[in-house]
Amino acid sequence: MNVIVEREKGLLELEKRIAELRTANESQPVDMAPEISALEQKYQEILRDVFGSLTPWEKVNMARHPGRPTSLDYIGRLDRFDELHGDRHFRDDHAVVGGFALLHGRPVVVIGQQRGRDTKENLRRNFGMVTPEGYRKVNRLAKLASHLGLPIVTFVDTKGADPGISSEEHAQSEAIARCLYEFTIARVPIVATIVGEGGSGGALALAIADTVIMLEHSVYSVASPEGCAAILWGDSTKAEEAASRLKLTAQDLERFGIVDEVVPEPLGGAHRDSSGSVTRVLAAIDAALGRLKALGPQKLVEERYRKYRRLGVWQTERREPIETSS
Amino acid sequence: MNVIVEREKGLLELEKRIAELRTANESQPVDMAPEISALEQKYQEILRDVFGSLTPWEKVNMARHPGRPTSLDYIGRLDRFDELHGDRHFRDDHAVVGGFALLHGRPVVVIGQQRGRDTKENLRRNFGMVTPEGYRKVNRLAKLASHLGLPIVTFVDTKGADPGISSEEHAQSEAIARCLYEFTIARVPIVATIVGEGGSGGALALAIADTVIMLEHSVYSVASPEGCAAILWGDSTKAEEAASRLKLTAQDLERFGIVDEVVPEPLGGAHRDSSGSVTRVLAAIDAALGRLKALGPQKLVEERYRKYRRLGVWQTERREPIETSS
Amino acid sequence: MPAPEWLRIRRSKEGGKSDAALWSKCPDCGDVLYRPELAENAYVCPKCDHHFRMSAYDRISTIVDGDFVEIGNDVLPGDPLEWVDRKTYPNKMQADREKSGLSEAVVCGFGTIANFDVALGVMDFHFRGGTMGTVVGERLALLFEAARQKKVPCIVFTASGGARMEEGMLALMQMAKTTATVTRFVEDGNFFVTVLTDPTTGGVSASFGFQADVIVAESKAMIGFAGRRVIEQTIRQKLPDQFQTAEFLLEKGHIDMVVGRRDLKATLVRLLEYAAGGRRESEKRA
Amino acid sequence: MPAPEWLRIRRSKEGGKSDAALWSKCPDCGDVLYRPELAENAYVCPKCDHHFRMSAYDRISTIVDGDFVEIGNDVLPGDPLEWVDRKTYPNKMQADREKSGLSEAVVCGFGTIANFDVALGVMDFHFRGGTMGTVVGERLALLFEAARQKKVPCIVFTASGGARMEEGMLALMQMAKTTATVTRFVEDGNFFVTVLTDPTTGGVSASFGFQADVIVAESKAMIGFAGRRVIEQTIRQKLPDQFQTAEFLLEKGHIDMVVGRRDLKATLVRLLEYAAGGRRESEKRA
Ligand SMILES: [Zn+2]
Ligand SMILES: [Zn+2]
Repeated sequence: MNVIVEREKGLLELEKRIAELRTANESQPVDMAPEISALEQKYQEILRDVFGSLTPWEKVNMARHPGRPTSLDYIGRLDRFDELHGDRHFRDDHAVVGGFALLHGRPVVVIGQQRGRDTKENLRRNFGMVTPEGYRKVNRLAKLASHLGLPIVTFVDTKGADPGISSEEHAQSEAIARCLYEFTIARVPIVATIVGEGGSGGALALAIADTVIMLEHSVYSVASPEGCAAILWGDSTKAEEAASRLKLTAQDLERFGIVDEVVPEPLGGAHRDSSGSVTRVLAAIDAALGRLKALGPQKLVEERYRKYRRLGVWQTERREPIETSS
Repeated sequence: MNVIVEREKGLLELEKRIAELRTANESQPVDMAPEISALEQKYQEILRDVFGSLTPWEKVNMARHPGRPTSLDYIGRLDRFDELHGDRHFRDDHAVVGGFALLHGRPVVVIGQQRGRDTKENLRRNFGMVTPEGYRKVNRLAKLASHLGLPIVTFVDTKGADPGISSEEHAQSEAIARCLYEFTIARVPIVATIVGEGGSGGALALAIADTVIMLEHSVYSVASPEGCAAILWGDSTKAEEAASRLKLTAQDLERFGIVDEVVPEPLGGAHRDSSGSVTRVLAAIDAALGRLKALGPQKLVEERYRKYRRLGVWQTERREPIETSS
Repeated sequence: MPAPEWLRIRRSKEGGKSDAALWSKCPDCGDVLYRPELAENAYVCPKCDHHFRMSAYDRISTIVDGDFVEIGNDVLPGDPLEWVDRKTYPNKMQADREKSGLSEAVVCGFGTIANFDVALGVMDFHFRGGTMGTVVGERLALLFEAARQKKVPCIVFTASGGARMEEGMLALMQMAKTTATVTRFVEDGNFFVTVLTDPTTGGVSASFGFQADVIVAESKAMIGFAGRRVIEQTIRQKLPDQFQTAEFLLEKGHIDMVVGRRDLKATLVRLLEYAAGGRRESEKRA
Repeated sequence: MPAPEWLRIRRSKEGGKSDAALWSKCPDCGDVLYRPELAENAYVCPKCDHHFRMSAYDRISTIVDGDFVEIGNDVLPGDPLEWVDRKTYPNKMQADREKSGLSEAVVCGFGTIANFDVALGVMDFHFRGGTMGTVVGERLALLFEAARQKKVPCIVFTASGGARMEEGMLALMQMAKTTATVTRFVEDGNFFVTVLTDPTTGGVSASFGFQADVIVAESKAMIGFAGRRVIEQTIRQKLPDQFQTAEFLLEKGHIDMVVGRRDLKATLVRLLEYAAGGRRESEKRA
């Protein structure tokens, strides 16, 4: 059960009542405007109360909210999109959607992880869990972008890579490892946005980027909280505790230098103003691409190297900085 | 039924009789040496008569002879061989064998198509018909060779690429097309040897090379004679006729500039002196590698380009040579 | 290179010879269609969307903006194997030349698509089943070389039964020859698109057909390496209808997109726009 | 870089502390084995060939010719998440340090193998299950960078449960960091070999583990992306024993070869010879 969805139930009731009152008020002799206004104020108060500050676990639930804009909501708002399918070998994985697009008039290759909103769509999209074939599609599209000189724009939204039998049989490790390799050497700008849940290596495979953007209430984690709890304590029901420890919020990750930019969400989450949220994210991506535009391919790859080369926290007696020259 | 095997049956009988006589002669008072010698002369005459000049169809059967040295017979005679397996994604195709090797002390990457000699081995090797996974192994090993600066040595022996359902489902066309691409741009010397049957694109996938060697009675054809007869005349039993038209012998192909060197076989075929045949082929490969050694990677790729760029016979009014500069 | 011969594109004359030829029966829905109208509709059945096979010049006229400069049409077939079966190879070729109005199974040249300069190669199944012999290979090689010189995108429409038997190994070697010119073209950073049309098999699908940056297939086109009959003979059972169709390949991840003929030009224009944009951006960044 | 600390390789001390620790029971055949003898036999059961997990220093001593120059051992863990569950992260680390005699889950450095100079990284499952946190990533990054400078082949023995939870996203980022240094090393034309030992999963297999030129796996090692238990929970059934073993992966085409521990050094020497030969030939041709 999604804790955010649960909370919204009460609020939805209130919203409905206010709307009804407003309609009724129009055809009534007695003006109830002041009462309605008071109710609305109350509603806003509750909203702030409920959503004003979210715990990590609440953010995990926000990231998984069924109404939250998914990759296709962003892709659908691009000026144009021409989907390219398949890994060229074996299958077209619908948990990844990719192709050519125009973003604010700028030609790019866009790649997004896609979960479903209902059972049928979730089956088709494998709950956004990408198989090796999907990662090979990603790899292929990244190479194509590099070949044509087109920037790569990715949308990350996955609990993690598909952990099924056939994914193991088709070398999931190799598929992800090759994505990391390709994104590291791609000679074009890369902007990745964590739009929902960013789960472990399966998310990172699309997120080695020159600029990493994250929505305010998205999460990005070394493992899903459930997975972490199972690994550490042999008890996946302790997910909430794991979430609180993992430092998986956008704010934490910006502090660590893993995320470059956090895009704010409306009070109550991106789905309360999907259109506005999508607009803000696309504007942030466009701005990032604008900044990266000036860098030549060598400089771009070098800067990307420096960025990932220095990530981490450790103690050392050395005083010299880590060597990063090529 | 293999026409060469059929003919050998009579000869085998004669061979056996001569051997028996020779043994008997040792423990007998009457010396039959002159009679045995006459018989042997007769035997040599028959041998020349039967195998002295082979029709294209006879050569097809020679190339398919179950006793003919296969890729592993050559690989087994290298100074050393360390097999590398798999396409990294899906399967290890046993119709292709490849790995690091030392050939006359020279480190190389060797890749060979491998058919079986008996039913069990043929099932394991899929009759030497390579699947997409096999071609992806070839491609991967060619890239590895190029990366490490090791020459590529291939042995071609296949009726053709595997025509099964799953091969189509796994993009056989793409797998072969990618091999052609990789062998064209590989920055290391490539020597290919047609040791048995070279059937269509499935053979060519291992045979774009700086030097193409062919055994005297091997065949190399745009399609198997059976396939050609089926395509042109809707009747695969007309294979013998197709063989006679296709110009698939080493001698024809040398004339066309498709094959650079023909290695002679003993009278009656390579299998009548497997060890000697293998020795001669390996010596020819070594000599070719020695010649190619002097060329830098750019020159090598440029020469390879020129070679394949000019193949074909056509009429034109143009007087200038085909442009081949890079 | 010699000066290219300039050619105005022309509609092929097929179907204009007799009254009977004015009508075609749709193999899918059985409707009898008036050919001039069918031609206006890009040879797509207005009733059931069946895509008839198109001649090379018809195809070119539906794709390019106007003029088309043909190259390589002075490259003409020889008879390297001195092939004879029921007919000689030159006799077969003569018959196909008359039937199709083509000098070989591919037409290559330069034109513009929505003002984008492109190199265009179009195979024609009506000439020897679109098989690739020396001339097809040589013309395409000239096309890729010239496109590389001009730094323009190259689009090739395939339609082929594979390598041409009557030219033997010289036909097979055209896989190597076209690949050689494709690799140079592509490795230089140019954009290569193939449009696989019905049918595309064997030596064409297994060389440049599947070496493109973007692989488009026309709706319901039959595409594969081995021919359907060969596979059926091997496995001794009938294959499902869907097998080896463009739609099947899309699901199996082999191709980028399936496009109906009437959307094809618009799709190609968009692809050219992306590639041109990439080139523009790269040049700015370099 | 600061002057490296020179270290003589040393046998790890585990098993030398009490009488009971002098004996180990083989989990495969049940035989009770005398540890000093087991150590002499490279920790392979003489009866059933079971490969016991090896400590990093034991491994190094079976591979390098003699001296081993450790690098990166001055890189020591922090506690970026200020992690606490039943214990604090620093406390867990302290316990593992004492238990294993290691400062972290990987030992990196330079040595020779049959006189070939090599960079060598060896993970140790006894320290936090070989999980990759910042220190593992940083030490390996230093190794790849130094190997690139020296132009020597790099061999990494993996043994890992994946990313280390207690360092959160900073642990995950080590996949990116190691990849960054691997790409530079490999794209420069150097030779990279991984030896996957039992077990290798998650963030390690899905980064440098499967980015090598040649991927060797030790006999019967368990190798995969998702852990066995995770998959079983997902599909709600038990997996066959063979699943995710080195031998299974060989059949599935994921890895180049499966090698028994006693043949491992000889195999690595041969691989180094091929690569050295290639480099020699290339330099002659250049
Ligand atoms: Zn119709
Ligand atoms: Zn045992």
